[in-house]
Amino acid sequence: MAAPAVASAPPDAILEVRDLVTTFDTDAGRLTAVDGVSFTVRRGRTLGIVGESGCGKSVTALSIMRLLPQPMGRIAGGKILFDGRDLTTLAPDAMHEVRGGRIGMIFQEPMTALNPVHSIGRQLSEVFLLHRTKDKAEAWRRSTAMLRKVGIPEPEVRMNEYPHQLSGGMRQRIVIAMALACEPSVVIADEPTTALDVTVQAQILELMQGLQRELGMAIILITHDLGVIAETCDDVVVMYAGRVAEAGPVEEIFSRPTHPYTRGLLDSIPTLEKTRKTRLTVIEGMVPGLKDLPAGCRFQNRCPYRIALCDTQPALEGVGPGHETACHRWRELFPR
Amino acid sequence: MDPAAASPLLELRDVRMHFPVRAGLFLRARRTLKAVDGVSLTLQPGETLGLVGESGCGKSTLGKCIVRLHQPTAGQILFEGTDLAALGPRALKPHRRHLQMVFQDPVESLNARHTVGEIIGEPLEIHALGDRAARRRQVLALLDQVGLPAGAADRYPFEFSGGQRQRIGIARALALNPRLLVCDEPVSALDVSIQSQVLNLFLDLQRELKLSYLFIAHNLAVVKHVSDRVAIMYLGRIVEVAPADDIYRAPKHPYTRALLSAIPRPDPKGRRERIVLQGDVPSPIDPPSGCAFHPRCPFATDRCKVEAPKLRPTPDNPAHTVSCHYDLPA
Amino acid sequence: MPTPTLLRLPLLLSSLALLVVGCGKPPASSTDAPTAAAPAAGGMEADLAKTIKEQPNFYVFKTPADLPAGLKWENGGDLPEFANPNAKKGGTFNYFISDFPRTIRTIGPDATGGIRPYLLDYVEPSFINPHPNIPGGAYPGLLTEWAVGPDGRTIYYRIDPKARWSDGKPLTTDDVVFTLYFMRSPHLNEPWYNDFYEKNYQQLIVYDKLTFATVHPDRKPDLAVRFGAFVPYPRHAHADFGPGWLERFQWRELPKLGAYVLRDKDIEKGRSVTLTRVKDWWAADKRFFRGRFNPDRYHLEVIRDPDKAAEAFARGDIDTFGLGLPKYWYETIPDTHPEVAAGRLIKFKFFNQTPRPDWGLWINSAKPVLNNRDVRTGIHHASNIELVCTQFFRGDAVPMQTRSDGYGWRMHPTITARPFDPVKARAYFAKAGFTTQGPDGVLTNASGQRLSFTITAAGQALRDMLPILKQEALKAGLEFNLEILDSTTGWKKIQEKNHDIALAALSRSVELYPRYWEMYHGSNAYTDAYSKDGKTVAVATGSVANPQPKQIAVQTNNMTMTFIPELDRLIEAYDKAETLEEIKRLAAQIEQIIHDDASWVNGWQRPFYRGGYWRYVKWPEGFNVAQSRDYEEFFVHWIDPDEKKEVEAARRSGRTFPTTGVQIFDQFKSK
Amino acid sequence: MSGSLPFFRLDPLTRRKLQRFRSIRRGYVSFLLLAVASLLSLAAELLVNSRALIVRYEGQWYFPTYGAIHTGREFGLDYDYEVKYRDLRARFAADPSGRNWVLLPPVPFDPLENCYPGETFRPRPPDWQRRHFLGTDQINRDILSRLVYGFRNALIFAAAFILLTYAIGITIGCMMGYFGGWFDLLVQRLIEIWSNIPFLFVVIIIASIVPAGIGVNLGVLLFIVVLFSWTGMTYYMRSATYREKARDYVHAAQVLGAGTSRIIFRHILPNVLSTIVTFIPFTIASSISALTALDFLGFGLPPPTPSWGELLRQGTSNLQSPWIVASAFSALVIVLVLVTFVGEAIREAFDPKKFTTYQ
Repeated sequence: MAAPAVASAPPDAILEVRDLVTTFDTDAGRLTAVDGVSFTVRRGRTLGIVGESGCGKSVTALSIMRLLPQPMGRIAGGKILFDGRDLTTLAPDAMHEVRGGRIGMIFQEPMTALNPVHSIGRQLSEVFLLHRTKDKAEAWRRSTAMLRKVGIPEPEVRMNEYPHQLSGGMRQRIVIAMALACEPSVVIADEPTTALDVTVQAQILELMQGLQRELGMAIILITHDLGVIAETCDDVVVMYAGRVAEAGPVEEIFSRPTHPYTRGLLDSIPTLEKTRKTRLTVIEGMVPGLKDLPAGCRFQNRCPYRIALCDTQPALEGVGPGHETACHRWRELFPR
Repeated sequence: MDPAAASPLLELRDVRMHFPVRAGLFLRARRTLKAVDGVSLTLQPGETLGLVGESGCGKSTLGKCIVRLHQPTAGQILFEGTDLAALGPRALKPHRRHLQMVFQDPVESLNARHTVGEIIGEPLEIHALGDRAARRRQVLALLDQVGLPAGAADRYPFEFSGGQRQRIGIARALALNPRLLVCDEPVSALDVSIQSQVLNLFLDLQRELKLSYLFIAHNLAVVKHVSDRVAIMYLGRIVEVAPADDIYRAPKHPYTRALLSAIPRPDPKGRRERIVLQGDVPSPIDPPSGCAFHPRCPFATDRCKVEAPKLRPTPDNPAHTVSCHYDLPA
Repeated sequence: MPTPTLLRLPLLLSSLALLVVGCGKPPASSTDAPTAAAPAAGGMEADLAKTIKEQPNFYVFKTPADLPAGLKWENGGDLPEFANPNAKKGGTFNYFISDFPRTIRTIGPDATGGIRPYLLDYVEPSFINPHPNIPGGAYPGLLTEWAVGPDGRTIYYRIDPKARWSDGKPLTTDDVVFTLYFMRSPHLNEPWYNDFYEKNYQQLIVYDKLTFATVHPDRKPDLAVRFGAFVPYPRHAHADFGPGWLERFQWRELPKLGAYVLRDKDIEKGRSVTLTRVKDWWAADKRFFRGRFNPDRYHLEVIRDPDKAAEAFARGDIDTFGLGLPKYWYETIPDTHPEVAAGRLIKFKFFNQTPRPDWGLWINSAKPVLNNRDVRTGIHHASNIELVCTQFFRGDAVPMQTRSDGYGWRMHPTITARPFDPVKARAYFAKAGFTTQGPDGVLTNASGQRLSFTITAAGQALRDMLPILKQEALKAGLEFNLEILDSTTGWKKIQEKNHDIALAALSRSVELYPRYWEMYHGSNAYTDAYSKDGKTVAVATGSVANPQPKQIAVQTNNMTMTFIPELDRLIEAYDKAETLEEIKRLAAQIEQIIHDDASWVNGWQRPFYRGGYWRYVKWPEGFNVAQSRDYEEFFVHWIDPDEKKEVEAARRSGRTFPTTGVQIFDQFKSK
Repeated sequence: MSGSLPFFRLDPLTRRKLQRFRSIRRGYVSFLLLAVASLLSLAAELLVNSRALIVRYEGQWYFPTYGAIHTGREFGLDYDYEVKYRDLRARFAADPSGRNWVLLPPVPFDPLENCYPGETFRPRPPDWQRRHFLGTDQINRDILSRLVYGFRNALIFAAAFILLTYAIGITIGCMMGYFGGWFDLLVQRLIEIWSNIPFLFVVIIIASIVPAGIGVNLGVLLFIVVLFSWTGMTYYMRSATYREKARDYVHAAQVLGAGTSRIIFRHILPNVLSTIVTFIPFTIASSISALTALDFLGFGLPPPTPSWGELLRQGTSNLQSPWIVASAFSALVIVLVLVTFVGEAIREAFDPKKFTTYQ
């Protein structure tokens, strides 16, 4: 996306993504999964990225971590500025240091993020050995402390156990402990609670918020659950089909959505408050595949407000402070 | 809705499903996993009963018992007065027509090697309904009913999106004109914007076809939206059953309360204190004594550790039953 | 060890028959502690005592005074020695066996393997030995002298007082008593031996510890070598002989009388066995034994594939090799082979005088279709042995004419082999009803039966020859299917008479006149060939030929399943004949019947053996003895250790030796 | 469904896989080469044969390649066995009138015939003049001819082998996976015991018991090899069936009231079988190797059946005639390499992972 949407980064920015373009080479040719995405993560704050499957939210996270599946995926354009350095051009060694050391990552499925043949203690202290200390005993001690911090009872005992001996919630705590081990400035959490039960999800969200308060890191929370966003985030980026549809402070987005997609999404989810057994408002049609994206606004074929102008790509326009939207008609449709 | 008003379409009486946990050379059963441990429920014609619980609570197992994918260990499953649990495969077959299921994962539940037409037509073929041409007409009608184009019949499942695939699964379930649909997490694998489309479809179909649903899900908001009554399940047992609005307005069981509180609301202004339960759901292989919820219950007393509560009507609402020793303050 | 692979196959009957084994040792050893697996109380000695008591007519004990007067004692003193008395002792001779032995017993099941010549046939002296250069001549082995009694049926023996077992015990008549008991014992599990010793030994007379006599049923012109050439077994080492002995003796090291012993520690399972020369061997300086059995160690490596053995020879890993097959003689080690050209490796051809192995196609005349003599005659004419001789053997072999080629004057004067002739063959097949030629060129009869038979061969050696016979036979409308089995399996099949046609040969010992009984007597085809009263099976004499015999005799050498009562009467008369004249007359009649019966398609024979040896292997003048079938047989060779070092050095340095090309020894070639 | 009654219909997934296979050049070219070689070998009688393709004799046409033999007498010669076409051609060529002629295949030799019975039997080097393009073996048989027919035998063997092992392995494995329980347990133990029987040992024993005859022997050989090979397939089939059985589409069918056979044949098998395709090339390779090895050891096809193992054996024992071992070895290596290429390509084309990333 060409327009310098965010004119200048706020002073407390820790991570800035600018015009990120990520492509995949597939049998069907080169597909653009992320197309000109920009956003800013501020120190100690939580940025939510919300969108449906295939909208590019996970690819964005993998691009920041430079963990795209090889050899198909690559960053084709844009910058990822972290602490003044552009991660897209960083040497692999330096990237290693950033990854895990400065930016932590929490994955959706804790079981696959842990190595089943190594004990918890070994995996956790390895993080310390890689980034913080050469002393094994020291690493072990700090690992135990970290486990305690993420609320695992009897951490000394758990250190010697293996992933399969733990429940899903405990495993996710371990993953969080690993991600936070080096006290990173940014943690990327990709659907951290999707695989968990509601009651456990509440525990984990609580934990992350507590740790954020304590350690002051910024969190990028990727999820499809608007409820989770609403409850935990400061800022939100709504993505649709590889692009940013709308971005802004969380209360703005939920109370005054200015993009038809955001609006449709909010209207369509059933809530406890809505009247039972009434038809829900729906967004018609479905998310287009990356192969057959429409030119111009990508939401146009599902948008009830489509006009001819929608064939051209709308730029992100500022709506209010820190709030921007990519719709040609936001002014008439959602007047402030 | 008064459950006593009409004879129920489906009545579960003390249904139990215990799985032997096998180990060793000759796979001798050493322990028992009590996935469903004494569930009694009724479902009236035209009603939607929501069944909510966390993973491992036995709600899917219960659904599979009802459609007899599992043979329950004990108890009766009275469907239109016939005890399905007592029938053999052959005797069961005619009843299957009236009792169908929609599965959670539309990718898994459709055979990728069959065309959509074959998939939807298969139940007709199995029950030898109509000739080839009649079946074809029926398939097209079903496609129309679930909002898919007629051209879909000759295509393959992978050519469709998740929501459309779920519609195919629903069309297949509808092919035999069932009276009851057991829907096992039918929208949880779908994208947010698609969920609502499918939920609307369920609502529309119920209206048109006078269907009854047993709607199994973990998402209380979704269940509440489509159900007339809601049952909450924990560790193989029902802890609370009530009309959908009541359960939201005035939950009685501490577990139900925690569950409701834990649901993230899409309203940043309404941020509130959550009741965060401690610990994980215990294993159904070795459930806690007494009330299975007592280790996590903030109100648990010594009585809860030894005595298992029974489902009982609440004093203020006979249609609202709860399985707790105490009447908790609202 | 047998040289050319041609000869190798079966060391079957005939060789056994002659060198028939005896054994025995004094009763003193009965006190030896029986092993855990030993038989019931008393063991062999008790049973032997009982047997002697029960058979007073067989085991006869007399005193030296009872010896008849005027016996004409012989000791071969007038015959020449045939080894080089100056042969060097010492060194290790390297050779190969084609399979690891299944036992080191020399008798009983599995004992006729490739190792047996080294444990028995080549190495152990018998009481009386035929002289290998003088037909009809004999020399004493374990004896100082012997005599044939005036009745023409008794042989008197005087044991050499120096004769010692390898464990130091002397050889006495106790061993002889045991040997005959052993050979006639039902526990032996060797019906053939039982039968041979039952029939041919009527009495054993013991005069003292060193003197004994054996009495035989018939007067024979060659009585002394025929029945006096047996080898005794040590009585003191057989205390636990009895039921189940086979197992116990499978790998037991026994005392030997010959020059070599095989010690337990020299058996490397599956890999090799090594013989060791007995220190201070008692016969080392004895006439006819001087200069023989020269190497200190005789190392036999297991090399299963003859091609690999040939390569091992060319590399110098083994010291000699039979180059019988043209492939080896002309291609593996041609005259131009660098080692040959350099004179380090010497090729030789030795014309010997010995009955030839009876190579041929043995037609199972009991099988349907093959029981028709016209079919069999047709097969004769359809088998292109001439082509095999000229092209496959490259002229090294010639077709056999009769079964008795190599017996000189004892051969039939006029019979010749039927020539390859598709037209004649077709005529015979037509007589048998095979008149229509099918689309594949194979004849069929009216009932649609195809003229198709399987040739079974035991061993891979001739596998490339058989396709030639197959291709040629098709010209006569005959189909041969080929079945090449490993030798054990193949022989089992053939001896159980499950074959259609067998490509086989029995090796033949050196003896004055051929044998027919094993191969042609009806009782070796059917156990119920003859009966006295419809129940008892008996031999032909005075018995009734069973017109519909059913019980096939297995493990016999009547591989053609010949059962002709007239032939059987002739064979029995032949076996009883007392003069060479009579023998010759009957042999001619027998040969004629065999020829007319057409069950044995004449194969080929080779009038020589040939091979190669490394320069450091030495031989007596004239190379070997006339009646050797194999260059090793009489153990007249030796190793020159100094020269071995020299040759090895020469191979490294490329030094050559003067050479005179292939050495041909034709002093014994028949004119 | 209208217009859908095709007897043979590839579902688009399969079509896509085939397309992908075609796009993997090395594998596809190998496949084409093998296919052509196989087809040619099936028509080997027309290319490599001592029988003539066409004979023109006294105004009559003869096409002797297939069918009954023609005797020498039919062409005015004095024998009743099959006419020697090479001689016949020489004879006709000598006749200046040119009325009669013979057209021989490019390699005018039979795999079984000793081409020059009048000459000493020994390996002869390749000779283009005499049309022995790869030389002859120990008894003057044309090596090329034996290679070609040996290839055909190996192919037939492999085809029969695959058919049988897969039929048995799939049936039993599928039953184990589907019925599970005691049946599964019992068969598993039996298979474990069975797999511990030394294969070669049994081959040797059976080879010594069974009577000869080419047909019988090939059948017996096949029987033995199959007897010891089907178990591998059951492991795969068992777990695959087990896996498929637990999937929701099978549950769905059960809920619809589908019977056992319908579930197995309409649902489980088609889904499991598609992955089995990827095994086939490797099974072919292993069966060709097994046959060659058995032949090499002398337990294979009875002589004089042309086989590569037999040629290899001859070659290794006649190293001074390197053309024998070189021909057999190269042929074996080339075919195995081609088959492996095809196998790799199929595996890549059928790789299920390919279908989950961002389509």
